[in-house]
Amino acid sequence: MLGVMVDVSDAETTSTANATFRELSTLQSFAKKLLESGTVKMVIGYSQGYTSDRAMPAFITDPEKASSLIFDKRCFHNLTMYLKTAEIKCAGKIAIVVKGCDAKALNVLLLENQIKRENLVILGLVCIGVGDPTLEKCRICNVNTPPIYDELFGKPVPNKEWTSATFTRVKELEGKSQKELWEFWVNEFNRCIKCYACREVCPICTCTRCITDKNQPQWVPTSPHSMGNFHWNLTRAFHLAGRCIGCDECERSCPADIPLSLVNWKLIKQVFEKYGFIAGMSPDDLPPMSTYVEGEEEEFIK
Amino acid sequence: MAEFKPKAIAFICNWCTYTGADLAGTSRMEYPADFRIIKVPCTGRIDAEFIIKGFEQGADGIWISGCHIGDCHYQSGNYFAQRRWSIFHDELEFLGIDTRRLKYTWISASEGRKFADEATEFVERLKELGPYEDFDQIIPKIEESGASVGGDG
Amino acid sequence: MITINTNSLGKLLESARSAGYRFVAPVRDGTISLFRPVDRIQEIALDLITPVKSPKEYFFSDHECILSYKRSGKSLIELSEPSKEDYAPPTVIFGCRPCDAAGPGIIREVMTWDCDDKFFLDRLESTVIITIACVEADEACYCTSVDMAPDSETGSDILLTPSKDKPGVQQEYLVKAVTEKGSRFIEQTKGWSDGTVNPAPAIEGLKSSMKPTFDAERVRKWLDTSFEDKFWDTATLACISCGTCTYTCPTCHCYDIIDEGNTDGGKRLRNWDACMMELFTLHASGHNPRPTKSNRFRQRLTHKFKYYPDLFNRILCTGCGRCQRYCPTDHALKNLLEQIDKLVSTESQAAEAVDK
Amino acid sequence: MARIGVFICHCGENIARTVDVVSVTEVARTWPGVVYAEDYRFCCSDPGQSIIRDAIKEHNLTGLVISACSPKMHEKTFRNLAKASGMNPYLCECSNIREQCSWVHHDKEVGTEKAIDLVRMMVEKVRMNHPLEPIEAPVTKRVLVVGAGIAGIQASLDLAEAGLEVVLVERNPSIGGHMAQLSETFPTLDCSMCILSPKMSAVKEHPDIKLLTYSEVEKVEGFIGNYTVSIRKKPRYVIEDLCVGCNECVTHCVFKKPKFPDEFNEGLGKRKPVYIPFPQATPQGAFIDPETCLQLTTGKCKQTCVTACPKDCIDFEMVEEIEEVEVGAIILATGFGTYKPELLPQYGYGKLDNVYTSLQMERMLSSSGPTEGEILLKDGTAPKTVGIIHCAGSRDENANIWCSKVCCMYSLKLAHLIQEFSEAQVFNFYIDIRAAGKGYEEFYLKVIEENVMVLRGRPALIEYEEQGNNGKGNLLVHTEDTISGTKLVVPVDMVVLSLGFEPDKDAVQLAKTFNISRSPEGFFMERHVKLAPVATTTDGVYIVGGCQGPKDIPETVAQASAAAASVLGILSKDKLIREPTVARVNELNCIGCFQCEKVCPYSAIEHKEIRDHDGNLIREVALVNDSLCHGCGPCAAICPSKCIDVDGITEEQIYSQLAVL
Repeated sequence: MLGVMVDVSDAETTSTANATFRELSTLQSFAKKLLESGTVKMVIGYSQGYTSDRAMPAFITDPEKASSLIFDKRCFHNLTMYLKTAEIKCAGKIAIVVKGCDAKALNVLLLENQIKRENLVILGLVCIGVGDPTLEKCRICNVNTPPIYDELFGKPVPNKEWTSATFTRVKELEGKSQKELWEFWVNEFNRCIKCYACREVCPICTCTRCITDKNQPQWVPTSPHSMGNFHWNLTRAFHLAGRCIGCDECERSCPADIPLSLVNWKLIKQVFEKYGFIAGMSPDDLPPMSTYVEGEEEEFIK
Repeated sequence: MAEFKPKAIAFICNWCTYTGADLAGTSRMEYPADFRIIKVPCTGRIDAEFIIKGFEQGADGIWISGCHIGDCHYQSGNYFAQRRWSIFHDELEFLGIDTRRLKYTWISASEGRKFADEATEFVERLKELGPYEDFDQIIPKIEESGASVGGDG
Repeated sequence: MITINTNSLGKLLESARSAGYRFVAPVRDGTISLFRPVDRIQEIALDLITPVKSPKEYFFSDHECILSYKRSGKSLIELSEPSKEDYAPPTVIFGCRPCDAAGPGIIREVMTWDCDDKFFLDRLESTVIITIACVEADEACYCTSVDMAPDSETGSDILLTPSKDKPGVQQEYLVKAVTEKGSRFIEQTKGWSDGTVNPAPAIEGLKSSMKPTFDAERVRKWLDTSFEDKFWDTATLACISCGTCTYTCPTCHCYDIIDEGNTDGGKRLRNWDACMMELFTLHASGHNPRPTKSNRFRQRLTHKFKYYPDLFNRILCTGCGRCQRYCPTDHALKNLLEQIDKLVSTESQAAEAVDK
Repeated sequence: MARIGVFICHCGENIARTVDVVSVTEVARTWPGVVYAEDYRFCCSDPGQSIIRDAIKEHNLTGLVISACSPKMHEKTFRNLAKASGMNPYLCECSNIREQCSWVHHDKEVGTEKAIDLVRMMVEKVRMNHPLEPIEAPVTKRVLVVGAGIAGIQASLDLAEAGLEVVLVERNPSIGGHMAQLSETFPTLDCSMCILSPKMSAVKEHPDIKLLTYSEVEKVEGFIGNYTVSIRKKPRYVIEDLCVGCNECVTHCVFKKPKFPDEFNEGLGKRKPVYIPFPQATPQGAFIDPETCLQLTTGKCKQTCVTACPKDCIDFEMVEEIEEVEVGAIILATGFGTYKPELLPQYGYGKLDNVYTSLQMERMLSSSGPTEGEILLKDGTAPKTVGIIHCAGSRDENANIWCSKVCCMYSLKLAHLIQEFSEAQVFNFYIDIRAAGKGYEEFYLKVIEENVMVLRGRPALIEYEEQGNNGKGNLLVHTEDTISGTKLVVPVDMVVLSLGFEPDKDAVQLAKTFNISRSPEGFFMERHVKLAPVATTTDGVYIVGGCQGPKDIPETVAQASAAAASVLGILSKDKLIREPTVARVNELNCIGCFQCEKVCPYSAIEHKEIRDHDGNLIREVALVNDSLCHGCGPCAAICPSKCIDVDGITEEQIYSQLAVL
């Protein structure tokens, strides 16, 4: 029995979720079968949160509790972040519920040797967007049907292709002057309290010892002063260059409401425009920071 | 007022640009003294952290230079460096860093003249831009008590 | 007792500022609010249940210099300490809720325990806390479960009690000087009062509707015997090990001391630290006594509801609800406490049944 | 606590002129951890070194900073000194206050201020240095020599004589290179082929030399002591081991007459598709040119050569082969090209009859050449006058700026030979005569005495005169005698253009393949122009002869032997000591994402499994293979949690240098 599942099996929740996701009962019964047959030790999915209008991650080991799984517009969470935690790493074979964007993270984790495919049953959901109003990442989603799954729930929809016109939010900011950008970001980052929710919630931030926690030498100042905040937020993003899959969980988790995803999407945009690369589309694509094309030359280097 | 003397750093690779800088010396080419060289084996070794730390140490400008594409002593180090700087540069620009203070060149072991010329251009450019006041404002000062009393200090 | 109308709060601000106080109040920044120094009353936003960070940071800063050092000569170091004028200017914190106002007083226990923390105490002394009693709460609020109430006076120097039991309306606040410091402040800055009233208007709606959701004493007893309970392992899986709950908490007070500088000089800083982070207890040897989330979450809960009460006879929690409100996964103390409470009552019912 | 010694070198006046070395020393004494600081006139000298040695011992130093010339000059010297004085050599660093300070700044105040910073940065770096132990790697006792001209031949013979196996690769069907084309050699007038051919056959016969002609190096992997080289062997279509060079195939080729320009004779003669490049060709066998052979180009030929061959050695089915060899060191003797005379339209090469290149003249003078040693005009008569134009395409801003060093001497030699073997009067048009070398000036004087006319001035134009003084057409050389200052028009029957050296046409590709640099003019670049003239920046790769720059035969042979000696020095050991400045992994924090593996140019990152006591796999981490790692560092830069660091240039060493900025 799992603690988090206490008190959250009310029928009302289930019916709300059913209204938005028609395959829910199929998902629930599939999860139940996986647990009953012993194929997996645990199913990670979504359940009703403690707060009435929130959903929360659920870690189900009891087949009877599979009916508490939900999926609806409140299921923002990228559950693949739990795969890096010590508790899940030693949990044996598990099943995990993923939306398309979450599934991209799985591809990156596979590419970077962080998960073993054979230890994972991927329950892919066809997702047409979460959030109310629908989130920006969902508006430009190119993976409504996940790029990797073992079992798909929902009728596949054709995925949209990205173009450079995709990145409108980043482009709005790019139009600003250097001075305006500097003031904008210093002001935004100043609210940072170094809680590292952005890092912890990120499925791709898999380091067990983050660079900011390394103090010989201390590249990133740990203090939440302007300099420390600027440095941390810059480094956090840059380490995701060519790796960030754009789930925007960092921004959602940030208690200080810093538009972190903008920084990430700028990287996603540059990597896409310069190298035609989208992270997480396949577990075999070499990330652009780890490869090159013979003879390529950048104009800005003279 | 005394003339502004920029504080600047050059990260240069041991095989090409450092040797080129030596050649500028052997050839007695004069260039401004307002930057300090940190020798690295390869531009591929230069971490993005070095750049940020440079600014945090009060640098007005940072210069990165290595072997020409195709001439890397380690075969491909500068290719990776090139991609890293390309993306990092864009990111810095997006975050409002004054990217005119960053300079990237490829200078071979035989290009002593180019080294001296680029060094001169670099320092002249920084003199024109003046002190990097934007960044300076976020650097905590030792002399100030610096106690942040709540808020966003 | 004196009163003040919503419209006269600007006068209060001006009198405080002209008396030399920095005036700190919740300010809206995007979708959130934060306690910030304000110049004008229009900057203040009291509409959100809580600013993200509690006013704790005005007593115990998220990063503060505790000394600075400079090399003078080959092997001599010059030390200097921050001056009280710099780190503890006279300050009014306005618009606290009772849960936030209570925080500093609770931390004071530990800040004066084995030695006096001068930074904290000096600031406590130079700060006047003006609290507004609550007429609204959200699902995360649970002050009544931790010996507090929507109109608790604990920690406040002055308590403003609204006249109407409704949020977002014109109010006539009853002004009560809770402490000597509060009376002195009223004395010093008078001129903003809108009259006197006797007795106080009563706000009972929220007080009566907010029932305790767990029994803190019962939980404490369970904690005495349940260090190794497997409850911890399963109940904490959703935690992501970030510092949001501790950093927004009005009573968490752990810190880290670091040096920032180079061979020529630098500063010794005291920065907030969070027990929910994996590295919090990592030893130099590589051993970590709290390697798992369950260990860490157990520590946080037990510290607040057992160790602190054992030592200081006071729960280290004011029920402000931030840990749930800002938790990225909606996973927080309150719900674990409720689960424990339920566990205890089920167990005792079972025990009783056996006895019968 | 660090105990650092700082030495500030005056370098005579080289540093002291622009850097106030005394005050730099005084400032250094005030820094924490500096227990000893001294300035000295020449730190690299014997007395300088003994002062440093004494200080290391007396003050029990844990770090040493020598502020002097570039570390490229003397870092090794001072590290060896440290080692000899009982200190780990990697605790010693050089700060460059000469090439990068005193020589580039003229203001003493500026120079001093900068020098103080440079010394300080190095002191801070040294504070973070830790002792490193050299890495041992196995050695393959075999050498690859690329190019079998005189340079490659000499190096191969020296190495083989010393007992090493040699793989000698030549891209042409025969070895010999340019030297085989020459008639006589200056200044002694030895017959070139007479002194070369014994060496050519010695190479062929030597049991320890494996000769691969008509082959090219495709790929080089590995590092000093352990290179793996892929060699592409192009098909000769004649089985080399069987062919005895009887010439039957050539005689019976379907082409009855030689039709194609003969490369060896610089186009002066003709050859058939099947041919023996020259009489002394080694290997001596025939060879079929796939570009001109009827069978190979069209597939339709009577193959008379096949039937004519008494030993059945012609095989049109022969295909390209890739041979892999393991070697410990590489000597590049890939030679040079010559300036293209077509680029000098004013001299009319290719347009006017009787304008020849110097190499063509060498062939004409050769007794085995196309004219069997006779100097003949196009019409078959002997010239009465010959003009030799020095510096054709050399020392010219519009052509090659450099002096090719050998042209003066060979032009004088050609003048001598032409006058000796014909009736002609020779005019040499020169800019300067550069006759530096043993017996060279004497040779020049001798040639003058032989009444060769030498005229100082670069000819501007050569034109054809329909009716010359012979009653037939001749060439007019328009020039200026810069000694008398008069403009001259010299009528001659024949002109020889003395062309200079250029980098070989394949130099760019070769430099890439062997990972070495090139100088601005395109020749291969030596590690140090004075002190390491045959080494390159890639350990274990050497350059000799014309590929490094213009030079004459004795100099080429000297370089070849020098490189051979260097290689012998390396390969005489059973283990090779490698610089320990390699990457290392912090296994505790490595998460095994292997981004490092993807950016490593040397495939030096391996996977290491961490297992618990029961042998269960816990995780995988990166592991650096010391003998493959070159310490370049992209791995460290890409590692997100900074679990890879590079010894010798660690994060802390960089950080500490930044921290004193």
